[in-house]
Amino acid sequence: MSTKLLEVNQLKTYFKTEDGMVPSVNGVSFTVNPGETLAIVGESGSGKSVTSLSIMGLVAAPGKVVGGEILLEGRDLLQLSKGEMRKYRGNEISMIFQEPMNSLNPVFTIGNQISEVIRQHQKLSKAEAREKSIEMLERVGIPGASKVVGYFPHQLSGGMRQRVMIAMALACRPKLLIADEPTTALDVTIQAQILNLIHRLSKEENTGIILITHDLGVVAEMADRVVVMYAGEVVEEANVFDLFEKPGHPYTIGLLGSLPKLTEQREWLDSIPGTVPNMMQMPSGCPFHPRCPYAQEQCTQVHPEIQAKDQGHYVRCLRMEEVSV
Amino acid sequence: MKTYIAKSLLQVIPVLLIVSLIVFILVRVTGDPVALMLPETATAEDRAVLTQALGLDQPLYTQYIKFIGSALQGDFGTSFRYGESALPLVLERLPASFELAVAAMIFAVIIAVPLGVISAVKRNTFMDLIISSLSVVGKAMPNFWMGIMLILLFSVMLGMLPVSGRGGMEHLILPAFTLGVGLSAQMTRLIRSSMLDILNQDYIRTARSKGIFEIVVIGKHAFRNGLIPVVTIMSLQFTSLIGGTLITETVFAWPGLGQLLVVAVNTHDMAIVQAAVFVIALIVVISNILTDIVYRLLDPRIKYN
Amino acid sequence: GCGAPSTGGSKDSAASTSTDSKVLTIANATDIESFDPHNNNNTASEAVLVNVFDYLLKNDSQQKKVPGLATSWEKVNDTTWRFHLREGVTFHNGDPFTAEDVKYTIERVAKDNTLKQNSYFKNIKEVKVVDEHTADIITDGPDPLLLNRLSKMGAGILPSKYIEKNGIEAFLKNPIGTGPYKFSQWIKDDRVVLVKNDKYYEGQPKWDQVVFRSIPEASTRVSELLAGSVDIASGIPSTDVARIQGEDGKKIVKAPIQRVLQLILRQSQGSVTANPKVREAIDLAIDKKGIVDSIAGGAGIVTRTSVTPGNFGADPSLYEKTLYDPAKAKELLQQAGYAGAGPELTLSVSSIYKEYAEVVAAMLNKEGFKIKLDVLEPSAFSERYSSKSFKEMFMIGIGNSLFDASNNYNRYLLEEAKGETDYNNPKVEKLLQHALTNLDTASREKEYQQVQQILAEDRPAVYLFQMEGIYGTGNGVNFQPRSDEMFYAEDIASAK
Amino acid sequence: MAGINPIQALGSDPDNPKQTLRLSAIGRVWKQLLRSKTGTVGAVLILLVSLTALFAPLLATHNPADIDPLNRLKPPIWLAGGVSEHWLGTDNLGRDMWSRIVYGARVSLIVGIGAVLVSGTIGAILGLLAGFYGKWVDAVIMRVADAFLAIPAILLMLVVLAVVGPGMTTLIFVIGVTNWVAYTRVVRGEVLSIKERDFVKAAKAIGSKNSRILLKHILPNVLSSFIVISGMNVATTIIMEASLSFLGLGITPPAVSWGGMLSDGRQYVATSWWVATFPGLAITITVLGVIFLGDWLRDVLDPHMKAKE
Amino acid sequence: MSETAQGTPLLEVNGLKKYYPMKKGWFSQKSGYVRAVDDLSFKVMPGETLGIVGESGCGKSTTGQMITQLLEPTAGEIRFQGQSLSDLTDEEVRKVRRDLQFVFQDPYSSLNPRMKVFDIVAEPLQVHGIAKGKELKAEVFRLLQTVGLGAHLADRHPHEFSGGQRQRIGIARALAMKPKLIVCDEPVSALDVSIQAQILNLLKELQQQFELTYIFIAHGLPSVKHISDRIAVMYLGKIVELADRDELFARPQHPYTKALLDAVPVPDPRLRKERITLTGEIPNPANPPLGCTFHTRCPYAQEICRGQSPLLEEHTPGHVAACHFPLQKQMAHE
Ligand SMILES: Nc1ncnc2c1ncn2[C@@H]1O[C@H](COP(=O)(O)OP(=O)(O)OP(=O)(O)O)[C@@H](O)[C@H]1O
Ligand SMILES: Nc1ncnc2c1ncn2[C@@H]1O[C@H](COP(=O)(O)OP(=O)(O)OP(=O)(O)O)[C@@H](O)[C@H]1O
Ligand SMILES: [Mg+2]
Ligand SMILES: [Mg+2]
Repeated sequence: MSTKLLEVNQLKTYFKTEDGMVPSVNGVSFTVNPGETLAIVGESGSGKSVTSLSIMGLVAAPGKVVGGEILLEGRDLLQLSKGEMRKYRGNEISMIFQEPMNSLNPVFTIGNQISEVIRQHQKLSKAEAREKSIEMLERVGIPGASKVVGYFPHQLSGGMRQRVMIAMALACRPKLLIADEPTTALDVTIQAQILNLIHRLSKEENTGIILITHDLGVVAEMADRVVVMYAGEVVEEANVFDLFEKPGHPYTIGLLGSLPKLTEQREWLDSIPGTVPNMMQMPSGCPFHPRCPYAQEQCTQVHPEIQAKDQGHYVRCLRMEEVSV
Repeated sequence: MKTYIAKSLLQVIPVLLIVSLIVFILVRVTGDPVALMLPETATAEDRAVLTQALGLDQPLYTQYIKFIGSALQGDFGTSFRYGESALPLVLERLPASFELAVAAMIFAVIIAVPLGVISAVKRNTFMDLIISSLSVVGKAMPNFWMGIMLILLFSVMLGMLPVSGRGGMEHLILPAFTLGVGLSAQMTRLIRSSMLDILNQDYIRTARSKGIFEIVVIGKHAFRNGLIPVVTIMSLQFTSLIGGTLITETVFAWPGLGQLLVVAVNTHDMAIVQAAVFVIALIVVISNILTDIVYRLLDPRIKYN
Repeated sequence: GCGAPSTGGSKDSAASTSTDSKVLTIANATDIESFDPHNNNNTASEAVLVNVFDYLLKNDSQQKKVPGLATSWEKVNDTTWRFHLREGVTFHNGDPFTAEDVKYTIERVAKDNTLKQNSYFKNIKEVKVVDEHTADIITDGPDPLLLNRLSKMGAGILPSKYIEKNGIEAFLKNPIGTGPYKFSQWIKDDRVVLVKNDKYYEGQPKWDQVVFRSIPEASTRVSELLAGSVDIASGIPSTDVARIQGEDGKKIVKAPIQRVLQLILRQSQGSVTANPKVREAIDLAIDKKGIVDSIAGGAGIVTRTSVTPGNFGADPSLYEKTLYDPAKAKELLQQAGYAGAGPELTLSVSSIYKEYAEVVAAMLNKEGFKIKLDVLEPSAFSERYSSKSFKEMFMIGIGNSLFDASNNYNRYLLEEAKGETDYNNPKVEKLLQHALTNLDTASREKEYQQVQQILAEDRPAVYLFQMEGIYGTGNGVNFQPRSDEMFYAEDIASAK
Repeated sequence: MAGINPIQALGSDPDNPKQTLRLSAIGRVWKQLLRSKTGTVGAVLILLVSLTALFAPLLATHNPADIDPLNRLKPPIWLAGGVSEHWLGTDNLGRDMWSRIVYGARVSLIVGIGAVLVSGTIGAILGLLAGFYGKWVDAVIMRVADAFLAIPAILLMLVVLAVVGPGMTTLIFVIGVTNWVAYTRVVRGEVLSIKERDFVKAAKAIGSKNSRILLKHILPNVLSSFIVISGMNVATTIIMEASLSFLGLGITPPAVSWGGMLSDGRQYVATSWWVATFPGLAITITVLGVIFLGDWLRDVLDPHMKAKE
Repeated sequence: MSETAQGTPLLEVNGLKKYYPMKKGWFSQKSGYVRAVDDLSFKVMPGETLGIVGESGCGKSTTGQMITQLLEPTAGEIRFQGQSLSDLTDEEVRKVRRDLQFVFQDPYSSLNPRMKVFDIVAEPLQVHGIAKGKELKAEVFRLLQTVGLGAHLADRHPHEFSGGQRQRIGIARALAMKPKLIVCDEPVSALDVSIQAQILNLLKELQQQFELTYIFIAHGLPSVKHISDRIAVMYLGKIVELADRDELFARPQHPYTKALLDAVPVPDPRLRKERITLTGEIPNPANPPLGCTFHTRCPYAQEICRGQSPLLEEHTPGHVAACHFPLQKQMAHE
């Protein structure tokens, strides 16, 4: 047995559309160790959310996981029956969704919604579950938790709602927590509180975390390792230091370059020209080539394989050697 | 709460005024009630006498003011047909109408909820198509056809239920079911579309991510939210049921408001028409208020905006 | 459910009648209008009320006047009739029946012009109480119809003392009469429940309870009958006859009723139907027998007069006769100058007779007419009817609650016909005017028969057929329908 | 339902990128129609009914007004007693059911769709105004709507028909006038939420006039709910014509309508089921078609649906 | 106020307030107000970019919408080119709107989903009768070109675009009337970094090209810093600090500004630090705390802060802050 908590191998998730099967996640692989935080970054639409939903077994109707393995402590989640998978969800693996307002059911109280997950996976009475809910709310730093359990979501601020989501996700001490853009749309002071919270909890419980975000600042702050996705594929994987210091893929470089920084003032930001390709009309060869400053003839022909650049640093680029910051 | 209800009840006044004006004009435009009250052999002189006796020879506005004045005191005049005071005649029918309306709504809900939910969950499948078609059939199937068929089957052939009339629970089943099927058609489609919206909401995904049973996801998280638009249609349907179930009432000889009203309309029994319309207007307003309250019970957000 | 009685229309009344309480359940298409016999204008109401209120004299099943609350009567002079009242009769509340009640009753309906029966009685000037059991009724002129009036709806005797004490409102809530059955309950548009009057002057009534249910839908009435929960169902559609007859123990009984379906034709200047040839062509083009046999399901009797047997003044030579000669109809049209395009006519009809009108229109069209069918909702029809604003032709079923030809023919009096048919035949006018006040029965009858012969040629109306009432009965009862459509519970025998 | 894969039927090749280029507008609509099963079914049904109405004289075997009282209530050909001359049997006056159904399609389609247009137009306009302007405009319109809910439709219809006189136009108008409240309520509700959306503010920001905002921005966005109610209302309308016929307010014979046929057949449901059942079936088929087509139309109007389904 | 800014301001805001009546309880009686914007005053010079930052719900959008006449102020005055906007008739307001444009926070919801991009961009031109027919077509294509969208995209619907492209459509629409002032309400928050960069570059480019003036609302501090000349920090409906960009970042005076700056994650794992987070209760705008509204979360709060609300004062030239204990003396900065 490996010590790996989660191992995703060649995951493929496709959407059935008018124009046939469209790949959304196309052969994604990565691993998460216990207590480790893995960040996934990448442009909008590159398949980050779909990857996490695939792990949760929650890909909705037109979408379907069509290949690969998702091993949680060696057990392939894709082989589980619906009932077995349900026992994992909310229990072994939990997820925090992006929009806190929309992710809580507006017509039930906070307490009701947290108790629900507790009672589903543990044999507790209503009162016990309520106690546990209050305890969880306290742990995520909500003042007056015993009152808040009786509140409805709309009575809470965005930051509080997001903490409720976290409380709910952590209620059954999951081994893996997936946080999909948990702080977008929150003000930085609150963002900081929430990220600290997640970080602390993961250390205390030795929870593995997959953190999906656009904010490279957050990545720098939180992640142990980083996966960069582009057009449904992993284009780079590295530990957080390597990624920021020695990015290997032109896309990663572009991403880092387009960040405005507080510490320096530039007239123009280096943005990546063009937009993410339409999944239905994927360019031939390397999907990034139309936007890539390093692109050559071969890039339009050959689809690159991911390869090791350094130890623990993988890049999917034909011209890996030539690329530099 | 009290002030809200008081305020909403104030709505009654404009509604009643509009209603009274429309009805007053309508009833008078349609024709001469005197002609209907007298036997076929009556003479012109007889008519003139009766017209005067009823005050129908006075100018319209005088009649209207008089009418409003007495209506405020609950006096809508005397029914031509029954020769009795109109309001009690109308109120007397309300229990029967309510009983039937409530039972019909219950049947409609019993039918529509599972069908609507299933067709939403199984969207665009064969099942969905079947349910859609069924609800159209339910809607297109005239009530009388359905009623008569039910009577033939359950009362005449099987002898399980009484044929017609009002009485115990067993009398209620067939007419309520007949009406319920028609109502459920629209409700099913509404539940379907509102459930479709809801099922795409993020909180449904959240619920699923907790590993709770799918039936809880649908039955608790989705349904409670999906119910909100359904309440609107239910209140509309309920009010239309109070006065508008003529055909079913006729087929099942159900002594409700519908029969009273239609006969009154047909015989230009103004007093009854006016009293009935006033009562129904009141019910419309009350049901608006109740709908509001139910909204607030279902959706805690409404309290605050 | 609340308020509805659990007795009566119970599931198996045949069984319940045979045991302790005898219940008769009758299903009608319409409910009664009121328990006020004076303020009531439909046969269905009278059919129920005759069991509660008695008349001074009543019609037997052959429409002969027989004693009711009056044991005998005589004409005092041309305007006064004297009635000797039955003694020992009490109202349901125990009050004795006296001449005061007669005075109160008859004067009320004669004087109060808001009452629906008033027009039938307003020629009565006053009622004089001669003594406690004798009353004189005085009319404002000679009235050959007085006895007819007194034996119809509107002459039901009311308890004067009770009403004077409690008021008419209270009376209507709890009506009392002298009849064999007492009021028990009235749920409007549902049922009227009567219970037997133990003190009835002719002895114990036959039934413990009589329930009149109002079931507007014909097929529901049939179903109730088939399910055994009513004993008699009226207004059975002809198409359901076979179904009922096929059922064990269920029977169909029929009787001609007072209603004759007819087309009334306008003869005003300039209207197409002013031409007698056109009117004759209309008559000849319609296959009345065919209509009776098909649409009416055999329940009708063709006739060329609207005064049917049982009514005063009937002319049997025109009864059960009909004309049908399409070839001749065509020819007549040609003679009338409609060689190419036939005459265009509007036929107005209330929606209740729509089927018949459609058939008639089709038959007329076949012989070259161009009929525009104008189907009206019943109240709109009534209104057009009373405002006399139909075009060439309308179809109507006219009844006769007075059992007298005058009731049929007064419409052809010059004054009355104005604007409706504009029928104008001086000879008919003279005959009708004379008959109005003619107290000599024999000559009066002749006059009406003469009128009938003339009208059959003049055709201000084309008679289609006399309608028949179709009733379904269960095996618990023995019911002979009457031409006046009354349900005298006392005349309905239990078959057990 | 239909086992054909529409994409294959069109001969499209998923590997050929040219195929995925934007189709022309008509082509897109057409393709979408074929793609949606219910849309196809709906279109076929409506086409059938419309063609029937159009070619009624060719399809009918008899004159629908021809009365033959002696051959009344003949059952359809497959039942005992059926005659080959009338394959769907005859009605209470011996008229040929098939021919009447065929001719009835004309009136019923016109009345059904016409009345829905009338009530939809009135209802939508009032709903738009009430929702958009709010305040007293809203109060007045909604109180009038409440009042209309309280007034029995039959009363309204009787009056208008009495005043204007019967006829198809009147009928359309009358049914239309009595049915608008549901539209108003739904449209108003939608407008209330749409007018808070940013694109309406954006339109204001660029200086659009209210009329333009209403017509260009709000109206198109309430269309889909509008279509949903309308589909069901076609059924309501056709059946309403039946109840009106029963009261003598419907289409006057010899014109034929399904509603009229239904009400004619009412008396014979227990004994001669076909008289009411065939027009009932015809109504069902039509409404099914309208609703399915409406579902599809809603999808077409919704630019989002281009990618979905 | 600011002495660095010379000449007549393009926009001047004085004592601007927006109170939303708050309905509470079951049946919506009025019970007080949400003070979404509470007494704002500032000036914007032509060609300048004023950034507004502050936490979610502090009244940034409300301010922007009042300036562009999309919301009616409860009180206060907005002068545009020296003219008070509250004096204008509806028709005049419609005309002024040509010069005052708004770019919405959510690029998707601000585009009518049922209109084609061409119609969306063409609408202002049609409404104001600026162009017709061929001219209109040419102008729309030019605008699309300006924001970097190809003419071939013109007949698509909004949902067929990426977030960045949608935001460009919104900008193209705002540009159509050649406005003088554009209020950008968090135009990049919903976008990912590489697209944010595109939009920020575009805005800057357009500013140079058309001499635009911006009010730039955001809560992403790096982007605000990148684009703004001066920055206002809002907290609970009030401006708590306003200064030149570099001055503000270098020497924040208000503790909230400081907290914001400290909380910004730095995209460099080597500089990873335990971020200082504020504690204390986040106040409810419907029921703001007495005294300084920030005192519930302020690490430096003293007795006076709880009782007395600080005034917006100029502590160093061109740098105003509302704090009883401005930080520049106590605090060291990076
Ligand atoms: N229901 C669906 N039908 C078709 N395609 C879908 C569906 N849901 C997602 N996709 C496609 O899958 C791809 C990946 O989407 P995903 O949501 O995972 O992106 P993401 O990386 O999470 O983007 P973001 O940063 O915007 O959240 C996108 O191209 C999207 O268009
Ligand atoms: N229509 C309204 N009715 C009542 N309160 C409102 C309304 N609109 C906004 N508010 C309140 O006004 C305050 C300021 O809102 P505003 O939208 O201006 O905030 P913001 O600074 O733009 O926030 P964000 O960063 O989340 O966009 C908030 O507390 C909000 O709840
Ligand atoms: Mg995502
Ligand atoms: Mg905002």
